[in-house]
Amino acid sequence: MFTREDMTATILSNAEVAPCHYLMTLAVSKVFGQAQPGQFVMLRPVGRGFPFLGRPLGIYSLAEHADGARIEVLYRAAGKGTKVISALCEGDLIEILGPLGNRFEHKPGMKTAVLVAGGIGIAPLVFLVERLSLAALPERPGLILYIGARDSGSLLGIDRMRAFGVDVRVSTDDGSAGYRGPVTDLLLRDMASFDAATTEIYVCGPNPMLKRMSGICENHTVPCQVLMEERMACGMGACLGCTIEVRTPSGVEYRQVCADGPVFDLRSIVWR
Amino acid sequence: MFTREDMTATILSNAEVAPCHYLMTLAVSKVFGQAQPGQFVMLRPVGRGFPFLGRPLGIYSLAEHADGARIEVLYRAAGKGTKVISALCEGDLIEILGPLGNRFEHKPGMKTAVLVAGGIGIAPLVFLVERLSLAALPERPGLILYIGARDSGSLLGIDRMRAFGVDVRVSTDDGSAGYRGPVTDLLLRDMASFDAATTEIYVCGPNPMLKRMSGICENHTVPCQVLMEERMACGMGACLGCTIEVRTPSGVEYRQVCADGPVFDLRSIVWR
Amino acid sequence: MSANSRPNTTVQIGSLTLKNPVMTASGTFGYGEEYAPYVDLNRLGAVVVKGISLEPRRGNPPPRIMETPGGMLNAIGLQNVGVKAFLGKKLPWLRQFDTKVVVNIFGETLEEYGKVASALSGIAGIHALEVNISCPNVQKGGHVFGCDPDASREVTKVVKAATDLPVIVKLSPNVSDITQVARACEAAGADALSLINTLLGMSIDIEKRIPHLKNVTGGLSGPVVKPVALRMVWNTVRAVTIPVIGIGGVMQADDAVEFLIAGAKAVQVGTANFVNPRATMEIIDGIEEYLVRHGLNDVNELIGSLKTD
Amino acid sequence: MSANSRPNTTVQIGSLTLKNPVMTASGTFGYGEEYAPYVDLNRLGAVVVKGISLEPRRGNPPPRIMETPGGMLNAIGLQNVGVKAFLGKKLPWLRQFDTKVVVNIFGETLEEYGKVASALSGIAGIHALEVNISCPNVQKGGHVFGCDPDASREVTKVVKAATDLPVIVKLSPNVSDITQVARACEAAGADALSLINTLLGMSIDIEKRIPHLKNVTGGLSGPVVKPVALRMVWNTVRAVTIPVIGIGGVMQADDAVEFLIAGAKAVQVGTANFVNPRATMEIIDGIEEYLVRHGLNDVNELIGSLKTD
Ligand SMILES: Cc1cc2nc3c(=O)[nH]c(=O)nc-3n(C[C@H](O)[C@H](O)[C@H](O)COP(=O)(O)OP(=O)(O)OC[C@H]3O[C@@H](n4cnc5c(N)ncnc54)[C@H](O)[C@@H]3O)c2cc1C
Ligand SMILES: Cc1cc2nc3c(=O)[nH]c(=O)nc-3n(C[C@H](O)[C@H](O)[C@H](O)COP(=O)(O)OP(=O)(O)OC[C@H]3O[C@@H](n4cnc5c(N)ncnc54)[C@H](O)[C@@H]3O)c2cc1C
Ligand SMILES: Cc1cc2nc3c(=O)[nH]c(=O)nc-3n(C[C@H](O)[C@H](O)[C@H](O)COP(=O)(O)O)c2cc1C
Ligand SMILES: Cc1cc2nc3c(=O)[nH]c(=O)nc-3n(C[C@H](O)[C@H](O)[C@H](O)COP(=O)(O)O)c2cc1C
Ligand code: FES
Ligand code: FES
Repeated sequence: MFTREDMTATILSNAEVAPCHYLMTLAVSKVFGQAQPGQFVMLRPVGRGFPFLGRPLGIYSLAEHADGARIEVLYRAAGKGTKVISALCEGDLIEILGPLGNRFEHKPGMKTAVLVAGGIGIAPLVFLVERLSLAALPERPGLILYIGARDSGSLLGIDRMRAFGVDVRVSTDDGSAGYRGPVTDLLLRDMASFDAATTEIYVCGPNPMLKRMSGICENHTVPCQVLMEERMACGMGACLGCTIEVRTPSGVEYRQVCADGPVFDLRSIVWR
Repeated sequence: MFTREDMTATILSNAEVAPCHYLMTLAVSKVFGQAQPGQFVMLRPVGRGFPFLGRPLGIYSLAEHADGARIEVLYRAAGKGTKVISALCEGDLIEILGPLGNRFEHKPGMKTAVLVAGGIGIAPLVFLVERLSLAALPERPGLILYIGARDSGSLLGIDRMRAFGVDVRVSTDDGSAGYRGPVTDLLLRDMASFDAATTEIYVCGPNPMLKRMSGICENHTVPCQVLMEERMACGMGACLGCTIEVRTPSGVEYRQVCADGPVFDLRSIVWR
Repeated sequence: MSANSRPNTTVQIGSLTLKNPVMTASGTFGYGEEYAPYVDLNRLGAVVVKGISLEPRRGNPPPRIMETPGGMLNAIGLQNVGVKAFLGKKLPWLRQFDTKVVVNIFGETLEEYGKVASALSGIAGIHALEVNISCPNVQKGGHVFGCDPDASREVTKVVKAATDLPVIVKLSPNVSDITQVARACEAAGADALSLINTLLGMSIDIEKRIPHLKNVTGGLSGPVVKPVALRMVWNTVRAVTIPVIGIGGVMQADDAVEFLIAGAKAVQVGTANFVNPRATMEIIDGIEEYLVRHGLNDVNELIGSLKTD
Repeated sequence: MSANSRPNTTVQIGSLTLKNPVMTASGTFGYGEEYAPYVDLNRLGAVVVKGISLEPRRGNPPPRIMETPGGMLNAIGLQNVGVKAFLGKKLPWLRQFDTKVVVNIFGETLEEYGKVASALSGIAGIHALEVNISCPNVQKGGHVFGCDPDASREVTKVVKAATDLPVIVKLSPNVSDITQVARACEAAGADALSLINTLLGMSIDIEKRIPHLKNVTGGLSGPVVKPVALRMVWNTVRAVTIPVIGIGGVMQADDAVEFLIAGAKAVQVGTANFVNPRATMEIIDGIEEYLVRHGLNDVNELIGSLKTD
């Protein structure tokens, strides 16, 4: 059973790594040692009126040690709540729930992992790649990252990806780095070259990009997993607040992003 | 007209000077240069849900300089709000309203000022003494402080009082310093020696002590001013929230502590 | 809109023209004088003064207020100086400003409502009356006028008959269906509606086991009531054709904009004045900035612009 | 009280005995399973499960929730698995715990309320029914049962007739006078009352000018509603003789103690579970500590101990 200690983290660092983007390192309890790529945590500053609800953030990296674990989250100060979180300092305590949600999957025979990230969407994919590079696979899979961002300054996590031997393909909205235009254009060019039987696509990014991805997937058969986002209260399937619509054999049904996801088959998503 | 700047202070220091007691130094705007003994400020941490309302705190000291002023407040972390304030750090901004309220008065012919403080009640009296020692009086008044506290550790402001040449008489509940028992006992012994025409008594402390003081005043004629406390919202006479009952020629009436006070003639107070 | 032309912020509350949609809420701005050091009253859309009754009232015994999470409770008990002192001592000071003065009135009987209304009519410097119907009717076992559509209609009729001033009826949120009361007041001739007044609440000192307020219960106000107020404004604007003024938890410009988008023609700023005496000034500036940022020439384009399906 | 003897925390809700006055609030604790990693269900006074209807319900389209200052809005739309799946899939798991299971039920017609109630009766592991009357009556133009004393009485009668289980009627706060509804339910045979359900609220995305909730309006919960809930509990305990359960913004032990002092025989913990899954455990411990600190041998000495004059 989780204890108070499991629900409290100490901030080891919380630095601005790009305009409005922060990297936070947290000392957490042993229970986070089981965290898997795609899973997330709910973070909430201690003893303030605001934010009232926790904020869901994906796990960017995990390191276990003798008496606990250490996780990193890479996040954008998107609104009022994450701004408050970004103002917290080394040594501050923060309430944490997790690890929450399901995980990115891969079939034993996977030969190529294609990662598609939009902006801050890179965060959970870095953790995935770290684990894939350690995974017990017949042969080490080829790793290709397609990453898009507003400008070169907003390109995050690339160095780590390269360190894991990932082949990185960059696009920016303003052309300040790599291809100028949506990252999905870059991917589309190469789609035909991927073998649906041995390739897995992992996507994380803003909704417009995800919608373009589902357009691409209509004309291809490569399996594609997406990390979905929705407003959350409990993070554990109790409040039924974080609902999305998915296609199932028995018709369109509601799913909870926190409990049934956040990772879904991109082709099953019904976009609003 | 007050500006945003006049309503924002920078915390220069906020140190625990005794268990649960804090001394906060604030860099404030020029408008606080007019502050008078007995007046108070409303303090509220910036950009948090809690505390929602400002907390009224008396002015402990004031120093003007070229481009602004500096005030000190001496306060007890009495409840949730002041606890949050006590956790603020050097460099933090805090919302401030003031100077608010009326002031301690003294007649031109005053020869002796008798100060009666209970615990943290010392705070506004230190500012008063500082000003009295500078006041344009025919002769420098004799200054006597009767101060009571729970124990020797909770006796605050005494050194400053002595530095102003105040004759300090101490009492504690546990006898760990000076007389053991209520400070009003100490005062009562000397009451007869005070000349009502040239003496002024100034009182600040917890309600039980104030009630004992009014008992003493019934049998003596020395003028007595008291600093009253009541819950406040606006601090400027608009919400009519900080009401107390006072006796007036036209019968018992309500007064607002923030606007008509906080300083009142102790003999006029109707105690609940 | 050319870069340097400022958007129009003038709004119309029936025959009452406000230079901008920001008013002060009754009981939270005194009689204006208290806030003169912080606020340029000339910039306000309107000043709504503390509720006035025929005779002066002492109000409730203390303690009268208590902070709650994100708000406050008050049981002031409608303490006020009475019509005579208001006209003699308070109004003359307010007359010097180029703003609209709205006098909030109340009574304990229908007759009293009528008398206060007529006593305030035909007097220079008073531009409208706001009728607080959240008061107990002493002739009806202390039942609150504003909680009953019929009683609300009666009060509105009496006040309308007693004055030629625009009449704004201020609704209570402590009702099952605020649109019923709203329609009743509209039918009785109200020129506009303002809502909400405070939500009835309570809080307890668990160490002493006594209520924090001597009056036991009090009115809840502040940010906490905004979602309820916004919902009631949204319901009301679609139930009546007269202008609706939004009140409840307006702390900053964003809150005001929410009410305007929901369909309120103006807002009133209440508890915010206590925690930030310059709140009204900052809200007026913030609304204008919002209009410019969104390329709107006129605040009236914003009012009622909520998109739903 | 000897130093090491622990105070009694057992309370009686009609014929229902709770080992302590802390229950979970419907819809905020799932079917219990979700919180098993955080909460020892054996320690709970009772578990109130997510509202159950005769047939499964999909609920409202997203977005369904939004944070507000000091609280949250929800428009889940009463999504649930339906009676059959509840009995088949959820109840068996709950049976293993030494706690009381209260099933929260609702319907869109009187008949539906009756059918759900009887379908859940005479089944091992169900100890009481809580009737959510804050639902639109499809046969009465969608008018909410709980906002009308007569409709509330009817629902209570129908449910009482359909079951031998203790019946707790859960009241809506969106009414002019909650004591009227409370008395109507008591007269119709309710064994206990629980209050409050959520306050109707709304919030707007001012950049997109759309409501934050697809359903436009939603139910407000969390710390912000506590003063309103406490006031209604205080009014209700003095209006009826049956036990009252306090709900609304119970985040920590102090909040629970406030409700008990006001006269509630038990409390339900709702939104608090979302921000602190261990809230119920900490509240149970905190209440006991309060009793010890104040030298009380029995929580029943605390219940209704508010001093007023
Ligand atoms: C499973 C999951 C993983 C995520 N991982 C990351 C990550 O690694 N890095 C990162 O920067 N962001 C991530 N997000 C998005 C992040 O949760 C939001 O940016 C954040 O909640 C915004 O909160 P706010 O207070 O700044 O914004 P506000 O607009 O002030 O928030 C208002 C409310 O809406 C919610 N909300 C707003 N935007 C989102 C969103 N996109 N998703 C979910 N809730 C939202 C907030 O949580 C809050 O409850 C993730 C979201 C989910 C669901
Ligand atoms: C004019 C004036 C001058 C004061 N000067 C000082 C000072 O110099 N040093 C000092 O330590 N204290 C001073 N006080 C008392 C101080 O304001 C309270 O201790 C403080 O407000 C407690 O807030 P809290 O959040 O810690 O307590 P809580 O109990 O959490 O506060 C709850 C509410 O009650 C109000 N409240 C509680 N106690 C008091 C009180 N005694 N007076 C007024 N409001 C209260 C709070 O402001 C808040 O609104 C002064 C009070 C007044 C009215
Ligand atoms: C201290 C106080 C006094 C009030 N007095 C009155 C009053 O005299 N007449 C009235 O109609 N409303 C009165 N109100 C209600 C406010 O005008 C307003 O309707 C309510 O506070 C909600 O707005 P807010 O959340 O912005 O404060 C008072 C509110 C407060 C907090
Ligand atoms: C997400 C959510 C779902 C809810 N679902 C139900 C429900 O199905 N049935 C019901 O009677 N009340 C439901 N409620 C109301 C709660 O049980 C409770 O009455 C209310 O939230 C106030 O308590 P709180 O402030 O502690 O949350 C729900 C509340 C929330 C926040
Ligand atoms: S956040 Fe509560 S169910 Fe997903
Ligand atoms: S605090 Fe508002 S009148 Fe004194």
